[in-house]
Amino acid sequence: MTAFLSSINYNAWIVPVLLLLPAFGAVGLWAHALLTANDPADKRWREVRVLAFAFFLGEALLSLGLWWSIDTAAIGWQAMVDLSWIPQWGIRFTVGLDGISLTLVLLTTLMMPLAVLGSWTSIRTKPHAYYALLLLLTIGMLGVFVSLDLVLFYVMWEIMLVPMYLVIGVWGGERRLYAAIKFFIYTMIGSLLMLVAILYLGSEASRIAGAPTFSYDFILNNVRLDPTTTLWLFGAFALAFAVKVPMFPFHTWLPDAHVEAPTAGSVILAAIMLKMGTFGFVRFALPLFPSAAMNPAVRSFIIALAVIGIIYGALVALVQPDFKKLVAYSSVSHLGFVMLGIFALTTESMQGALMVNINHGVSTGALFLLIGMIYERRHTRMIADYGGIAKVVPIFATILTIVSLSSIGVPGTNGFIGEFLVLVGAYKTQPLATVISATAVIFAAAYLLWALQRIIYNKLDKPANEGLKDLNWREIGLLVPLLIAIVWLGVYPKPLLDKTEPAARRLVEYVQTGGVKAAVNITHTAR
Amino acid sequence: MLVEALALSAVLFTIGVVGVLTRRNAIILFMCIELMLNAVNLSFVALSTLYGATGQVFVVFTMTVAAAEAAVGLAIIIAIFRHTRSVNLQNINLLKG
Amino acid sequence: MLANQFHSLFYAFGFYLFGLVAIASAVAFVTRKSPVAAAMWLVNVMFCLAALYVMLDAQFIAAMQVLVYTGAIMVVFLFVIMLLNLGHPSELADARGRWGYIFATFIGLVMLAEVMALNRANTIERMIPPDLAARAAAAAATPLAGGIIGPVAAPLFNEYLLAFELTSVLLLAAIVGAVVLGKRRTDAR
Amino acid sequence: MMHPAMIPEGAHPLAATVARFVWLLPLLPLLGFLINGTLAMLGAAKVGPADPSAGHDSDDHGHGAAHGHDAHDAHHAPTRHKYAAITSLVGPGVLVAAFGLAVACFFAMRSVDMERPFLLTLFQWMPVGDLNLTASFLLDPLSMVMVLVITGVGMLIHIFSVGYMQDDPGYPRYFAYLNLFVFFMLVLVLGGSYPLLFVGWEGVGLCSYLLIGFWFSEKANADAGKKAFIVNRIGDFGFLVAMFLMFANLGSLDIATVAEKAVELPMGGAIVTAMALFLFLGCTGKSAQIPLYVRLPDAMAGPTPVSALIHAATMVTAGVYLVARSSAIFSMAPMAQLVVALVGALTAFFAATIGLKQWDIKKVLAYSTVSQLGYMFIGVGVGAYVAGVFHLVTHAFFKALLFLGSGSVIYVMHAAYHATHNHDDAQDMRNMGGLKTYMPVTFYLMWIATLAIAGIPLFSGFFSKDEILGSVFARISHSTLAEATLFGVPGGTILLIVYVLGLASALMTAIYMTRMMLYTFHGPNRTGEAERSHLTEAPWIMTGPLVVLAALAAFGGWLNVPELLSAVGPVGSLDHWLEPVVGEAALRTTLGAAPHVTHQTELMLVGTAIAIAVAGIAFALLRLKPAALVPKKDSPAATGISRVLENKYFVDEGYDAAIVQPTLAVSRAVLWKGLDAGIIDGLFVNGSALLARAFGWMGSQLQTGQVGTYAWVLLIGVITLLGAFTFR
Repeated sequence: MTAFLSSINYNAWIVPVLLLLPAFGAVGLWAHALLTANDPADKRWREVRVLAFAFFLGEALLSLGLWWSIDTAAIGWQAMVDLSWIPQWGIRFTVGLDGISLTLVLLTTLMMPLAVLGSWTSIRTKPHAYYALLLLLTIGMLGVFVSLDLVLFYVMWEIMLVPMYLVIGVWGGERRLYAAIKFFIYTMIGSLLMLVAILYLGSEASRIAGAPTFSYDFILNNVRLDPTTTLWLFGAFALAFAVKVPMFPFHTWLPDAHVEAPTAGSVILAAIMLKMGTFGFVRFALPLFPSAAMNPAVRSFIIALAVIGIIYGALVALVQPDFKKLVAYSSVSHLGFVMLGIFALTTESMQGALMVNINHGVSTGALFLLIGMIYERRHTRMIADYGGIAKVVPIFATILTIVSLSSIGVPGTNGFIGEFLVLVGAYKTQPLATVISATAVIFAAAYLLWALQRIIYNKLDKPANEGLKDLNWREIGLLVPLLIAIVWLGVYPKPLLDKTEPAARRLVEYVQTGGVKAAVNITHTAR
Repeated sequence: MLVEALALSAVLFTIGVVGVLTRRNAIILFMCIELMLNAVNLSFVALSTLYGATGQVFVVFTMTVAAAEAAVGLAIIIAIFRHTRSVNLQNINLLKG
Repeated sequence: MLANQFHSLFYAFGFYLFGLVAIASAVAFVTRKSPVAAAMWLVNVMFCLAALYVMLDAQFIAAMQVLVYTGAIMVVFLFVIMLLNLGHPSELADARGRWGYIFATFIGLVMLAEVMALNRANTIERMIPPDLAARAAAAAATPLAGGIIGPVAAPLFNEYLLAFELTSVLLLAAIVGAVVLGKRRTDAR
Repeated sequence: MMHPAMIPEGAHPLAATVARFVWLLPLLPLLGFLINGTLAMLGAAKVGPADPSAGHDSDDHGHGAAHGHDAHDAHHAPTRHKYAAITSLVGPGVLVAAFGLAVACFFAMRSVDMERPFLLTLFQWMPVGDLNLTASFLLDPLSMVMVLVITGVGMLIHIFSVGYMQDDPGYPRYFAYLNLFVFFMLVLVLGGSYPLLFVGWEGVGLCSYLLIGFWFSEKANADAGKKAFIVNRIGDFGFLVAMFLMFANLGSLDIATVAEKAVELPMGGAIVTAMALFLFLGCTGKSAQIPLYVRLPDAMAGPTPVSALIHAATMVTAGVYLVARSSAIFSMAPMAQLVVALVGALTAFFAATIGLKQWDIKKVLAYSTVSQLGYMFIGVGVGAYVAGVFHLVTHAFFKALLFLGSGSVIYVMHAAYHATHNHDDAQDMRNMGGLKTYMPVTFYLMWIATLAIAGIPLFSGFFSKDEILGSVFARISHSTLAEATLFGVPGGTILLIVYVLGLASALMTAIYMTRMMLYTFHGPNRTGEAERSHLTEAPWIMTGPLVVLAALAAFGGWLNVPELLSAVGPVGSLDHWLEPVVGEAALRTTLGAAPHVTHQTELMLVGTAIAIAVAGIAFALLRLKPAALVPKKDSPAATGISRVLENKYFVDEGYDAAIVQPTLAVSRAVLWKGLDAGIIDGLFVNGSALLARAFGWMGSQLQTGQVGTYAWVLLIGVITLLGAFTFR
């Protein structure tokens, strides 16, 4: 397979193509909208969703090659493309992949078609705009994962915001405007600080390099700042990413955004967009400011926030009447594990953190898909309105049980691997924080099983629930890949772990030694 | 005599301002503004003794402006009056924010 | 320029006389209840100013003052007052009450004080360009080509020709505005 | 699953034998689960229309619901599930095959010297940093014994279930869960590393959740299942922390390496004790000891064979197995061992007292299980691992027999009530009575089990229980435990307390078991005239396994005969069998010398044990008058002590009030409403929005539309400007 891929020089063109294909998709949809302006709405709707799905599927298939073509063991960026973008300010279009971003890119490209399939029948108003926005969203998300130029990264970071704001704002639930605006402003405030930090870094790099440059490699290898500025810059980056993670005090946008977003919106939000924050920490905050990350005060503060996030998220999820809000708060708890894993700075915990990233994407994505499906039938998200529907919709109940078990982290499913690695790895450097976070294992079981029981078990007493229809073949086909991922990653996660192992180990060593060791081993030599 | 002229212009100007602030009748308001303009003209003329006649040219201009302003202003007052039967500024607040 | 003026006592007396009368009538103008009385006092102020202009060698301006300001603008004002039958002072209890007056005058005094401070703080001396005396002398030397009007008319039609034309456009606009606003709406509004 | 590593030379002798197919053991039940699972889905599921929200037709009241409702309220003649035949073959068949393979492995193991455990690496599971975990199976005498018990007893219970659950519409789903349970139990027992053991550990918890809540349409059953899983998770939290300690301090999680490295740690040191205590916290969760035993009695909400398999024979013994498996760690931490023994004794005594006053036949057995588990923990706690495991095996036999026997009784009672549409409680002893005339076979078999559990000589219970008490007594003077102290109390006195508590609970065991037999089988029948005609013996498919179990219960003692009664059979065969696994750790506790007790003290010990058993039975026979009993619906509410015991010391209500409700209240009022919605959302987010609007409002106040105001503002601007110039 790698031979075939290198024969077509796959690495050279894949990343730009992955970024451009959605753009063409959007244009295609726009053209379709114009051409079929006067066709009956229903026909147009059916055609456009098939067209959109074709683009997303193409994107996914194209990206599969990455799994073989990217050699994550090698030092330096893979599939790198470096073009000049705005010469006057020295901003270049540099993109590249390594072990960490590979897994997240694949998660994005593979989750998008499933998200689109998930909202196959629920989105009927203005479908063209809807799918075009999802395509733009893909560009933004992929861009963030692959960009190696700080300004390019910031641009992609902002591109990602707008479509999601519109998706929530236009196709959302009742309080969608409040949720959309809150989501937008929350992230915007954070990222503005980051912009200031980027500009400062850029000026510093330009001073050293003579010519203006924002290249990530150059800054990583050459820019050495005094401790206080590093702390400030780290703080700016950390705040922007903390909002996105979301970490404890900055998380209140998540439940609203999730509850009000349409199915595909909340699936993408949960599965991919929450990973932006943690990816940002791993790619930018930690490597660029190792001394700040190793600073005991900063580190224990962030770990404390992570632990609070874990326990707080789980406890608040326990009492949510709305199932989607419950899953949203559980996301806060899961991502608290990721932050604990990252800042424990051991190879196992970092690997575990990256693993939880992927698992959370799979299991919470599946949970939201399922909620979307039952919402389409019953039009309510309140747990109290359900009850005893296992007899009426057995397939739905079985899949929901399996996915909930994966989310709880029962061994044999993917959830366990991630959390176990994080906790085992984190115990060595943060014993107390780990033990407290381990209690979240109990709360996770409590809130999810209690919700599960109130929905599918108990007496079937509400007449509205009796007429429910079970999942159709499309929905089952959509969930099967996720179930396979849950079981495969739970039983045999070795392939995925091998992919992320080199990058994670090098990152931890780099940060542990406070960046003193030649940065060369994390990226190839400065240009 | 320059200083006295300027002082006089300042006093007149102040009186004009006080008039604008206190009176509520639109027309008297306009007249106060005319008074303020005159005060300015006076200072122009006074200073033109120092700097040559350009000051006086400006006075000409201010006069034309004053005339235009008065014309339009009064037209507006008439329109308002026809509408509200009074020129008391107190109750003309359609532009309330 | 008019350097040849001699500062006789008479001149100063005249200046102060007209100054005080102007101030008194201005004060009266502000405090009158009826607009007609107020208008009359304002006319008086304008006349005093015209006199002062003459004493400051700005004869043309004085003439214009009387002609344009007093003659035209004040007449229009009076005309409008009469037209709208605002003469009777009763319904014009427009004073804002004791408190408003005091505060307004206080603000006025504050402003006055500031302006005075500006005047006295030798700003004027600093404003006077050093070569003023020379320029004044030169100007004086040249004979009064256009008579009294010359010094005013020359710049008006040389450097400020454009401005002059623009004023005509302004006046045209004002006329059109006044006519449109003043016209009684025929359609039922 | 990669093909198991090819057999390199110098490998374990077992590698050549049939034992190399050990990975097939868990695979068979997994296959059973998959087959039955698909059958269950095919039977129940009906795929929905392409467009789910098209026309919400709630008129056809989803008659599909009919096929799923449970046996309890099936009014018309119960219909057998259409795939029942296939499941009846696959379900038990898979277990029979597994048992066969297990026996084959057993004989292979007997013929080979088992110095080193046979480690079969399947594939690399988590190769991360210096924790390269491999999924490997560990076959050694200890796991062999457990495998035999699980597959043997499991097979019998599967066969019994074919009869018991035959009319249940969820028949294939039931066998799917049962097979899945056996799969996870085998993974637990064969697991080569602690995380793999943990997979089985939680998997078993999951299956108990599914099986207890099998008839999920009843809220009580679903609640019981949820409670079981969450209490299990609390135990698993302890296990997890123990694993972190191991990895952080010993650097590895493989059972073999951990055992080697643990010995190098300081004896009785903080790390080892912490490891042992956390492991024990895990065991209390799984094997229902004092703090976390509350889930077991509620677990009786599941079908009776489930209670037999999970809550008598296999799952609950996982804790005992774990302690035996990590005997190296426990032997290094005498204080922890004292804790284990003390908790075991307290649980035994405490549960026995509750058992005295229970009316539901399954609740009596449940508390008896908790009590007997206490015994096992006493055994492994004091370092007599062989005694603990021996009691585990014998307990599996007679407790399974008791549960299945009660299952037959309930089945018959239910059938009777069903026939006459009577909604009385089919599990309450007050509605039974005098069943020996209707169910003679079950009656005799249940008596054998009762005698065994009471500890009557020559029955299996006597041998195992006596050996535990004997080993406690032997270690009072000469062992590391004696020297260790717990909360300032010297080890010796604690062991004495343990011994006394053990004797007391043995007495109470005899009493409540005989009480159960009297109220169920002896005295007048209280079921009711109409139902009496329907009371018949359970079908052969159910009583067959009972007979086998009765034989095992009766002659189980033969497995490990003490030399005192060497006449009965080969002395201490189980001792020799388990010696390579637990021998070294046991010797460490008894300071190197095998625990010897003078001849007459041993005679005295055996004597007291027999006296206690006989006294208990006699006391019950004399004191209790089954004739005086009245059917449940009109029996008076209990008062005083019996009310407290009947409501199990109100422990459940206590937990609920002390822990569950406060956490819910706190998280709802303080965390969610207070902090989240209140402070963060209310104050910061919406607060800042409000602030912006407030400024906007102030600005707008300026625009009053009054010309005057504008003049003022203008003027103030002028003045400030002038001021700036003047004071510059």
